Amino acid sequence: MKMLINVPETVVADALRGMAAAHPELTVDVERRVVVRRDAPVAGKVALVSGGGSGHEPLHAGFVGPGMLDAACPGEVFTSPVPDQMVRAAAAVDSGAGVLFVVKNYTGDVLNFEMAAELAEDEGVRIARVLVDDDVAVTDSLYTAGRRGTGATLFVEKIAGAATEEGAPLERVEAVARRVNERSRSFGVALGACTTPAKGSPTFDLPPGELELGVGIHGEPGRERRAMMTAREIADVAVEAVLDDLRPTGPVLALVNGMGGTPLLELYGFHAEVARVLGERGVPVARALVGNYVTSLDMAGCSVTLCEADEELLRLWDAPVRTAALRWGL
Amino acid sequence: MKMLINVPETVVADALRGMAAAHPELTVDVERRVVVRRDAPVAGKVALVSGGGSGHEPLHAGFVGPGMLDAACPGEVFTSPVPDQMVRAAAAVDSGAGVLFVVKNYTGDVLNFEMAAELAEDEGVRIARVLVDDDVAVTDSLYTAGRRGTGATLFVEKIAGAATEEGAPLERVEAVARRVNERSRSFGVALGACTTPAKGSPTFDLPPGELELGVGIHGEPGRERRAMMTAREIADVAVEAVLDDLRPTGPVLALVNGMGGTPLLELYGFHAEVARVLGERGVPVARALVGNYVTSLDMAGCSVTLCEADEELLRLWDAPVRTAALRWGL
Amino acid sequence: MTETAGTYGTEFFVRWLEAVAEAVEREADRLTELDAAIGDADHGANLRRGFTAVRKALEEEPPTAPGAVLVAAGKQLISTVGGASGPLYGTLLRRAGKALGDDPQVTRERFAGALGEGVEAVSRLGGAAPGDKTMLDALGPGVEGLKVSFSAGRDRAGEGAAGTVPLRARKGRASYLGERSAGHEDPGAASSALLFAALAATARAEAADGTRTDGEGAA
Amino acid sequence: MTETAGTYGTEFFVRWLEAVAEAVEREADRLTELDAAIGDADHGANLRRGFTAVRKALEEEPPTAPGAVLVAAGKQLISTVGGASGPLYGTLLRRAGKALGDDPQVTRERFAGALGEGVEAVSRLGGAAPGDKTMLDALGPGVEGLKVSFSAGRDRAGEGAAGTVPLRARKGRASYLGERSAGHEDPGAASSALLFAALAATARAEAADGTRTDGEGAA
Ligand SMILES: Nc1ncnc2c1ncn2[C@@H]1O[C@H](COP(=O)(O)OP(=O)(O)O)[C@@H](O)[C@H]1O
Ligand SMILES: Nc1ncnc2c1ncn2[C@@H]1O[C@H](COP(=O)(O)OP(=O)(O)O)[C@@H](O)[C@H]1O
Ligand SMILES: [Mg+2]
Ligand SMILES: [Mg+2]
Ligand SMILES: [Mg+2]
Ligand SMILES: [Mg+2]
Repeated sequence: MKMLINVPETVVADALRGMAAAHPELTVDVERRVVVRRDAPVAGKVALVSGGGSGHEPLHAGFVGPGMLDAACPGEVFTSPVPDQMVRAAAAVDSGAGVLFVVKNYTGDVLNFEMAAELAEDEGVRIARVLVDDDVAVTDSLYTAGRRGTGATLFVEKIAGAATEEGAPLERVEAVARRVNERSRSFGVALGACTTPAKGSPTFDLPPGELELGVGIHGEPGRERRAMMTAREIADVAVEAVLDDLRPTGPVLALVNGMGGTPLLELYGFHAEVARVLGERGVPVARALVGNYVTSLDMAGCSVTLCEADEELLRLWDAPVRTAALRWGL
Repeated sequence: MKMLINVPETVVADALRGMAAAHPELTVDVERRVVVRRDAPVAGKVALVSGGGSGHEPLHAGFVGPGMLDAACPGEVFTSPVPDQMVRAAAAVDSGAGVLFVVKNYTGDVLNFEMAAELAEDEGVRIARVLVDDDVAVTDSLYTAGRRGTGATLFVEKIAGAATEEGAPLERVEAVARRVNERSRSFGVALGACTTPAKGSPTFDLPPGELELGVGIHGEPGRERRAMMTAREIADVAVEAVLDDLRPTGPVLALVNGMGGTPLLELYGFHAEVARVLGERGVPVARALVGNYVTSLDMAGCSVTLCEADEELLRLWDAPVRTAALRWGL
Repeated sequence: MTETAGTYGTEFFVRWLEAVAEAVEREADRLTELDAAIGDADHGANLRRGFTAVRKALEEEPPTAPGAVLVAAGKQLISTVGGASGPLYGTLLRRAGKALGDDPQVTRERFAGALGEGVEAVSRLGGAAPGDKTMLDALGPGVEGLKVSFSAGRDRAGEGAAGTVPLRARKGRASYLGERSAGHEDPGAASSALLFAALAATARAEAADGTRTDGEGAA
Repeated sequence: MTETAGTYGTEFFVRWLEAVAEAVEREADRLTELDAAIGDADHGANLRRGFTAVRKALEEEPPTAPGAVLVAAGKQLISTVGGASGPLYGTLLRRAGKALGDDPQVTRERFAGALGEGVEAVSRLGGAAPGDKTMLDALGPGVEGLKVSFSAGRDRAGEGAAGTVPLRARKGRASYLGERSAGHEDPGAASSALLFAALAATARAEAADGTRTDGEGAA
């Protein structure tokens, strides 16, 4: 697989240089790998900080800005960032109102954010933490590291970000973030593997005529390999997997997310099938978002994330946001 | 190559159903393949209509909305739309102030829009037309169908759209659109071919270790095949090809565009190199946009488009826009 | 319907277009492959979509004269194909149909003349000339051959299509490839050859039916 | 620096970590391949980045006691590796280093005890137990072996790593695969085995230098 890169070792630094050049509204510390909204710290506002391995763009740095994240800490490709990054980010964005870390549930992210929280608290920053674990493909949490954090991260960051802009105190922001996570579930499908710069070839072998059900966003194989399916069939499987776990009683936010290598044309066609299943199951869609938001490099495939909405969550979802990748109302 | 589709024959209709489901702010006629902003016709406003083959999403339907297109006409994948679509679109959006067709310079698009213009004029709609032909890889226009329309289409549609919102009459909108096109040039590179639903396999064979320079956005091979290059080297070639033709004397708008299959991480890294070359050549970047905007299905690769800006063009570029894929200030 | 020896009526033209539709169906993948090499891999799908619509339209509203058959078919192609080939083939048939007027029966020579007007219209619309590696390189020779016989039309069109292989394209998408377009048959020329092959086959079948006396059946 | 027979000083631990860095460099692709099979294809790159930083730090600011060497190395790993293995290996070394205090010379047995504390800290931090198919499955046996001899440490760690092949992962990314994680060696266990192999090799080289008298050189 060919990549549009210089050398694998500088991929993340190069991308940060590019972000710095493209987005004057962000402060990008290329050396230390911290992306901060330019006007941080915002007086009196709780700050939202996230981060994780690179390769999921626009997540997280593409979501830094008014109404969403105050800072993002990109790690190496598919490797969680190191504590120093989060400590530095927290120091840069804390106005005194405290910082919420949004952490996707992977061992590496959990451990590194945990160490960072300790160090930041030593420096006098109040830290709260929310774990995102929405992926229903990982079921048996007794025998696993627990459900993975995937598409719901976008919902958590958008909605918690809106809460910080409304002036909610740290505990409230944390509670809202946790509520979003608890009400969100995802399921992912791969039609092809992705290629990491370090490995330079696809992370797994997926023969023509087969797909992987229940994949995450790190190029790992899924829970099950099946004969290739139509968009209609994939939507049936993915949406039912999510609904069987979530059992929403009201309208949902829907994210039909591309893994990076699937054309938008196909994603919209897939969304039509997702909307159809939801209609058949009597689940109203309050808001829908279709696009490449939580990606896995150039992986072909998609995921479906549903979040059971309520009035407060919808209001916060609709609130203005201005970031590189998500923008409305501002 | 596996695709997230039902059957090749319904790909475009399926995507339009998905757009209809995801975007209540658009009126989507799935049967007749016309996407119109819901509040059209806007009284007294010149209307902007574009269209072209599908497979370039978000272009064009993703650019329908206040500040940009009034309607888009998606054809089959890589096949220009038929005149009936543009006639219907023009009728739906014309407020009496006339309609500007934005046409990418491909034989099929030119012929079909030409026929549509005749038919629409027969129905009493004033039609003007601007051809976008920005691709410097097609040089010898005596021996070709002329330069292709690629990335500059986004600049033309955004800026002309802003002009229509300001109340400019048809002639002025047409003149602005033409000016944007005349001041814009692009160059595209493929690291891999794309797979069309109709063919089901890559449109050309690109061995590992090689790339294609000077490609368009329809899966056609480029002008030249070369040994694989680094992002740095590709930026040198692409930017110099554009600058040698454009020779800007002032600041530029820069679009670093992904072809669909290249991760955003890599695109930002590439943008860093583009910004570097421009710096070395003394060309200031007034505004930059990085992302997948004018794509070629799942093609791996990128293009660089530069538009020599002036005060008016910058003002119109910065004017509010609210579409599925491009949004700011609204 | 009575038929005059050496002339062709509505039915014949309908059968011809049905034969084209079948040929396009059969050859769609090859046409798309040819287009993949120097274009955008859609020519087969484009024409299949178009001629399926043509067939359906002719069944649903059967025209009553050869000219009307061609005009209806041309309109369908314009309304359903898109791309470069839609307006071009649509114009070819519409123009040829208009040239035939309302005549219920036309001779081969008359049809060749009408098709020649269609080819000229295609050339004007697309701005291409012979040798530019387009459908014109099969259409032009095909019409010349048709003046002699159906089978000559088929042969000359086929030779014309084959003759596009070494050419460098100057029109359409293939022109973007410059020198790299040489060495491949032009997809539009290949489909034009199918038009003439289907025409010869239709005439031959007609002759075999015993309704023809102009010897085409043996060609 | 004077060395007491049967004890190991600052230099020894620096040489050990250099040997680990070399082994990681050499085996990085294999570690990444193992991680590609059941994880996310970065373990080799992660450790290479980490141990390159360790080596640089030890060169630039040479610590003056075995414990300080390990603490400095652990901090570097935490600050540069990321992922799961960064905090875990970082904690392993920091904790072992702290257990050694400021002592300028330590025995193998003492080091095994300190490393044992490190392994416990790793287990607490990551919540994994033996048999979960993680680095612990090599670290635990490795420490047990080390209590006997350097070479036993190497052998037991290697066996532990090999023993992860049939296991089903219950921690880390590999656990997402469920049953499909069985049949592959755990990358972290494989790298842990490298740690003990490098330790045995360092001890052997030391013995060959004639500075050692505890017979490890022959193991
Ligand atoms: N200007 C032109 N004049 C005549 N024929 C043309 C012209 N441009 C293209 N063609 C024909 O159209 C064919 C391509 O048709 P098709 O693939 O259906 O459309 P598109 O090129 O828009 O994808 C070419 O092979 C060529 O024969
Ligand atoms: N909870 C845990 N306890 C102990 N070791 C673990 C745990 N989780 C993962 N590991 C180890 O970490 C290794 C993976 O490290 P690495 O690939 O560098 O990090 P990541 O999994 O974040 O990509 C696994 O092979 C396993 O040995
Ligand atoms: Mg990792
Ligand atoms: Mg086409
Ligand atoms: Mg074509
Ligand atoms: Mg890993």
